[in-house]
Amino acid sequence: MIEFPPGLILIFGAILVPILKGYVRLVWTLILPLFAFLVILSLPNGNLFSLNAFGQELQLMRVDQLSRLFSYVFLLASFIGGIYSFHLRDSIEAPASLIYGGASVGAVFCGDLLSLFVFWEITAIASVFLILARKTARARSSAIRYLIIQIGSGMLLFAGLTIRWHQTGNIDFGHIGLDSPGGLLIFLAFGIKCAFPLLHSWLVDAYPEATVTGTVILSIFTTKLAIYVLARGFAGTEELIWIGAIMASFPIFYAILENDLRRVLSYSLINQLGFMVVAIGIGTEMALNGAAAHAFTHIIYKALLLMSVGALLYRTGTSLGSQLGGLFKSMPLTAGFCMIGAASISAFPFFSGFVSKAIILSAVAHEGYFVTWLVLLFASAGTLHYVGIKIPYFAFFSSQPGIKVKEAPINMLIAMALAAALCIFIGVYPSLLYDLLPYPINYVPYTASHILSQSLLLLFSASAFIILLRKGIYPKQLNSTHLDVDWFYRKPGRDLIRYIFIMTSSFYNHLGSNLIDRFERFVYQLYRHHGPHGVLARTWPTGSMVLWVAVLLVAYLLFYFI
Amino acid sequence: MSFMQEHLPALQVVLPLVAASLCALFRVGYLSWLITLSSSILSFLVAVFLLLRVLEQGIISYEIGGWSPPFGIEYRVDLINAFVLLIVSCVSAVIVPYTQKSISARFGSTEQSWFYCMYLLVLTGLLGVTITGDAFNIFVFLEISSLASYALIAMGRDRRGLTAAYQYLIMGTIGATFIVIGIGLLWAMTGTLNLYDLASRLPEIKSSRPVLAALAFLTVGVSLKLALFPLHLWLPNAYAYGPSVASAFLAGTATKVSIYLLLRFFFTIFGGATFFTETPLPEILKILALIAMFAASIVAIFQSNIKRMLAYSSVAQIGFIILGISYATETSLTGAMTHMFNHAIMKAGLFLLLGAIMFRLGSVKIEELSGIGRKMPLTMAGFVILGLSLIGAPGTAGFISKWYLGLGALEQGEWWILVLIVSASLLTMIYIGRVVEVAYFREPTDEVVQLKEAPLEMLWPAYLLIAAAIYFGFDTSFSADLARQAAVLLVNAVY
Amino acid sequence: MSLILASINYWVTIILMIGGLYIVVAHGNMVKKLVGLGIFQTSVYLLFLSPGKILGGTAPIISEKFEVYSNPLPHVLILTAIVVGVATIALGMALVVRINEAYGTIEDDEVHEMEQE
Amino acid sequence: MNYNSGKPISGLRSQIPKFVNFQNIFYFFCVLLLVIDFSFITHHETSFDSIPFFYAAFGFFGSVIFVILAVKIRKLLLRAEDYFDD
Repeated sequence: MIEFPPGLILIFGAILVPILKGYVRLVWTLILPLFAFLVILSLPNGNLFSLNAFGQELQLMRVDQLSRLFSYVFLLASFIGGIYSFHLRDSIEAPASLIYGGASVGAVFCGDLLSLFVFWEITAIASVFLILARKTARARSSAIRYLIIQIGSGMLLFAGLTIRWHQTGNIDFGHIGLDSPGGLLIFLAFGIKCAFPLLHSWLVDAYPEATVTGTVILSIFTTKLAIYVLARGFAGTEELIWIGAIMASFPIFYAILENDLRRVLSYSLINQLGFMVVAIGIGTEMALNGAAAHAFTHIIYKALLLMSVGALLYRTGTSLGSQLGGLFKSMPLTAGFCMIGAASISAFPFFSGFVSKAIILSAVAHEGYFVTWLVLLFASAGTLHYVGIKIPYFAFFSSQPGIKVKEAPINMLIAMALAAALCIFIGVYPSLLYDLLPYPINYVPYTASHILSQSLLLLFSASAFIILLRKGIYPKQLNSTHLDVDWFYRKPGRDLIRYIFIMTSSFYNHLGSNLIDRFERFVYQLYRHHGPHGVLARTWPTGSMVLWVAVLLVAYLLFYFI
Repeated sequence: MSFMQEHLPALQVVLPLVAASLCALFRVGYLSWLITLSSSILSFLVAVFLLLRVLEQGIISYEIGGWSPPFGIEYRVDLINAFVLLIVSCVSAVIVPYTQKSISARFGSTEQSWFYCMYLLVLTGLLGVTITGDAFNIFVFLEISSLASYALIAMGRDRRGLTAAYQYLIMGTIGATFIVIGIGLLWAMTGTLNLYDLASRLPEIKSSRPVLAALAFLTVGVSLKLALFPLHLWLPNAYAYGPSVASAFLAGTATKVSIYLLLRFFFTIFGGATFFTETPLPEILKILALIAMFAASIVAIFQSNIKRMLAYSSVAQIGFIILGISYATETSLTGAMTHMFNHAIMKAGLFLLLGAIMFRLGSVKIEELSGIGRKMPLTMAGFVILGLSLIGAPGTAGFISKWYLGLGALEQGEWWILVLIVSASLLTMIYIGRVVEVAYFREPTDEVVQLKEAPLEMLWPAYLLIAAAIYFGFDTSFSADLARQAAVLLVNAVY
Repeated sequence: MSLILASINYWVTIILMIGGLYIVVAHGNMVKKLVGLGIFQTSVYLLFLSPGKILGGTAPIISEKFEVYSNPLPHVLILTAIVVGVATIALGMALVVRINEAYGTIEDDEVHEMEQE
Repeated sequence: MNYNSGKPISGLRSQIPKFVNFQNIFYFFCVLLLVIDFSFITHHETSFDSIPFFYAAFGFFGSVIFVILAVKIRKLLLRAEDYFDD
């Protein structure tokens, strides 16, 4: 048994990655999550490792069922991601993904807010490299927006935890609640990472701009880490139900309109998070089980979907729905895996999404939130449209002449196969997942009623798709931008910031000279012989500095004497 | 040995002074370097011994020439200046091994000797200002270090170094003269120049006009020396166009010593934290500090010369320190002093790394650095780590100091200051991020492709500082705890 | 009027101080700036020296004939300060010579313009 | 606005013959499920999901409304592809 924060295994292991090449690198990147997994498996529950730093006792290894579950799925996803990114030759992405994964695992085991903050920031910084590594101008500016928002979230967390520490005298990470300003700030910090409505734009802005593997890795960690911390700190917070319901419903409109399939999947990510957020808001044991289970299955099928779209992008160079199509013949395996992912996210019976989403829906219905229940049902039907049907249809089946490509590389296929197998396996044997859940559960997903109602919902929703498509009502795939909240900071906000920057810097540059200008005019009245080109108008710094000295001296004298 | 121990305070200043004259005497480049190296390391050791002795037995008072204070000049070492002595001598000792490579590449043997002579004189002056307990002595040492640093800056590669040095000279002299005027007024009112004697006599006449005028002159003079907004205009050019070694050394030490002076004048002489609550000074300082934090950071973002960018960043960081001082509580002063220490480490390290880039590439223009991360991986990796520390990323030294500064603000219930600290750190992130982005995510230019990694002699001193920046991010028992003890002394005006 | 005469030394100090600073601000010629700086520093010498002079006092050599001595301390201090001042001016002049070599002018606005290019 | 009009859906026509059988099976399943739902199964998640054909109707009409709404919303949100680029 090793009492050592398991996240650090990945973080330190990542240092070696740039040196390694080829299969050695592959083996190393696979051994690290595997080893960390075995370490966690061997750990007993409890607070196992504390560290004195910053004058605080930091709990770096709080092991319980909830943290175990999230760490397992993070490591699993890291493992699959490692296989998927085998073809990479650059020395930034692979270590960045490992550090990112390690930090996420580290964050999951944090028993206090300060160490959580540390790992929180590492995830932000490590992840931005996955976007920057795309090396396009769009990705670059998107990455900067992403980083600012992510770090901003970290800063809010930090501010919240300091205030909280100041009030309560400890920084333990337990239930937090919204009833104090510190708690509110922390809630906001978590909310940014969780892509709460209005705070979500970074996600749909940045994820589609990342590299092929980068988007897969990004989709795994940040948001699910946010789900984990929300479940820890804000379980049972009523507001979350409404936030979650909005999250589950509004992205489906964007997702159906968007052309870039990776952006579609980013919106669907928010929609799926909505289900989990609702469950956390309800906060009963069953609901929290549902949130955790859904996070687990969601990570895998969302990674699978992004991997298949990533494979398309890798082979064809585009992920735009309007330019893809008809690829079923050239990439049959990828198409098959994509459809398994699509079936999972649409929660077809016997796919992983079904067994987790059913818990959430039952929990919502059980607590009597009927409106929320209807919204979630509506969102489920929507999910089928924009992911379950739209992605496979536009990528593989709608005809598009002229694209002849090879099947995805073998490492990508293996990674997708693994994820697809898991999707089906969990769907068929849900008890495997249920045993891992934080609270005891005796939920039976496969009752005739469940299967039938879900099948009806999906089939009739699909028939609506067919009819609408035939009538031509179904929205066309357009090369376009659909406005989202980020408009506020990318148009007026950006102009405002530019304006402020220009004003500040010019104000700053001319402050000295303007003052001297005024002074010169004043002096000109007194001493005519200085002439119109008086030396006082000159901007050379010594003059203005000395003037500042005099001004400050007078100011201080006045202040002191008064 | 006991003789040595007894004369440690004098040795602290005399060692580099003698070494400086030796350099001037021999005028052989390499020999001068050896002299500089050995005397720097020795004075670092002396500073360590002094600190240990202070921790062990409290304040050390040393009478120069056997004339007893307040008539003779007294050197007095307490925890506060022992801490600063350590910062200054430590930064100097780390930088000297680095200098040989970069200086010998540019200067002939004789010029090298003069360089080292000036370097040692700066060191002498700074150590002298810190250790002395005599007000007029402060002025003399201040001018020794300033004059030598004007000469150092004028040795830059760029002709703009000359005008920068000239500006610095005018401003520095005015600043020093203001300090003398302040000291003169205090002397006229109390008849003593000994700082501690002054401190015991001043409370009776604290609100008389000459004393207040003296305070104003001292404040402005010291603000000029420490480059507090808006009196910082000399600093960017001086740091940008001087030799990299000089920038690193001055950025790490000179402003820190001026901050020490500010602390000494405000807290020791004018009676600790109570003085702060009685005057409008904290408000003025706080506003200036906040403007410095933001205005300088924003200007830094727009700089194309990275040395200039870092220089503006220094102005911003000084803002952070002054912000901590303006609260005058134990926690905030701990933050300010820790930041003094950490900033010395970080900025010196950053300038050293930039010097290495300058050495290889001949330029530190941001657009000419594209792709340099691939060609000089160690240098740029170091830059990133120190940059993170400058931003205040947790796990680095910069985080600790901002943590205490934030706490200091919170203790006063001013949580919005916390928000401002955080947003200023975000601005820091932007300008560091610009460099990182250019260095790692752009294709290398033709010049960059031919580069080699910086020579080892230049890298290891920088990495020593990087290691320190990380180490003090985790183990605060040295930096922050010592700073806290010093802060207690300052707040209660114990001397 | 008597108020002014009684503290004439301070008035002279203030005038010199302001005059010196004004020259530094107003003159673009670098040598003239240094001259201004010199005048400014001189004012400080006066500030220190004048209170040390006691009317009727003599040099502080202890003797039975005299009872009133001038304070020797300011003279010592100002001697040091003059040395510092001389060094400053000398260094400043050296810099001006070098600037003249590098830029061909010592008018600060012209130098500034050349730097902007 | 200079976005392309996108790929027409007309390509579907050529594929439909292949789908004919499949579609019939699909519709057959829909009807079969409806029958099963109506005759054998009772739902009790909430008070109103036992209304006959609740899930089928919700799925179908929900989707139709959702798509029509989305098309309406698009009019508000649609911008050229390079809208944010300078």
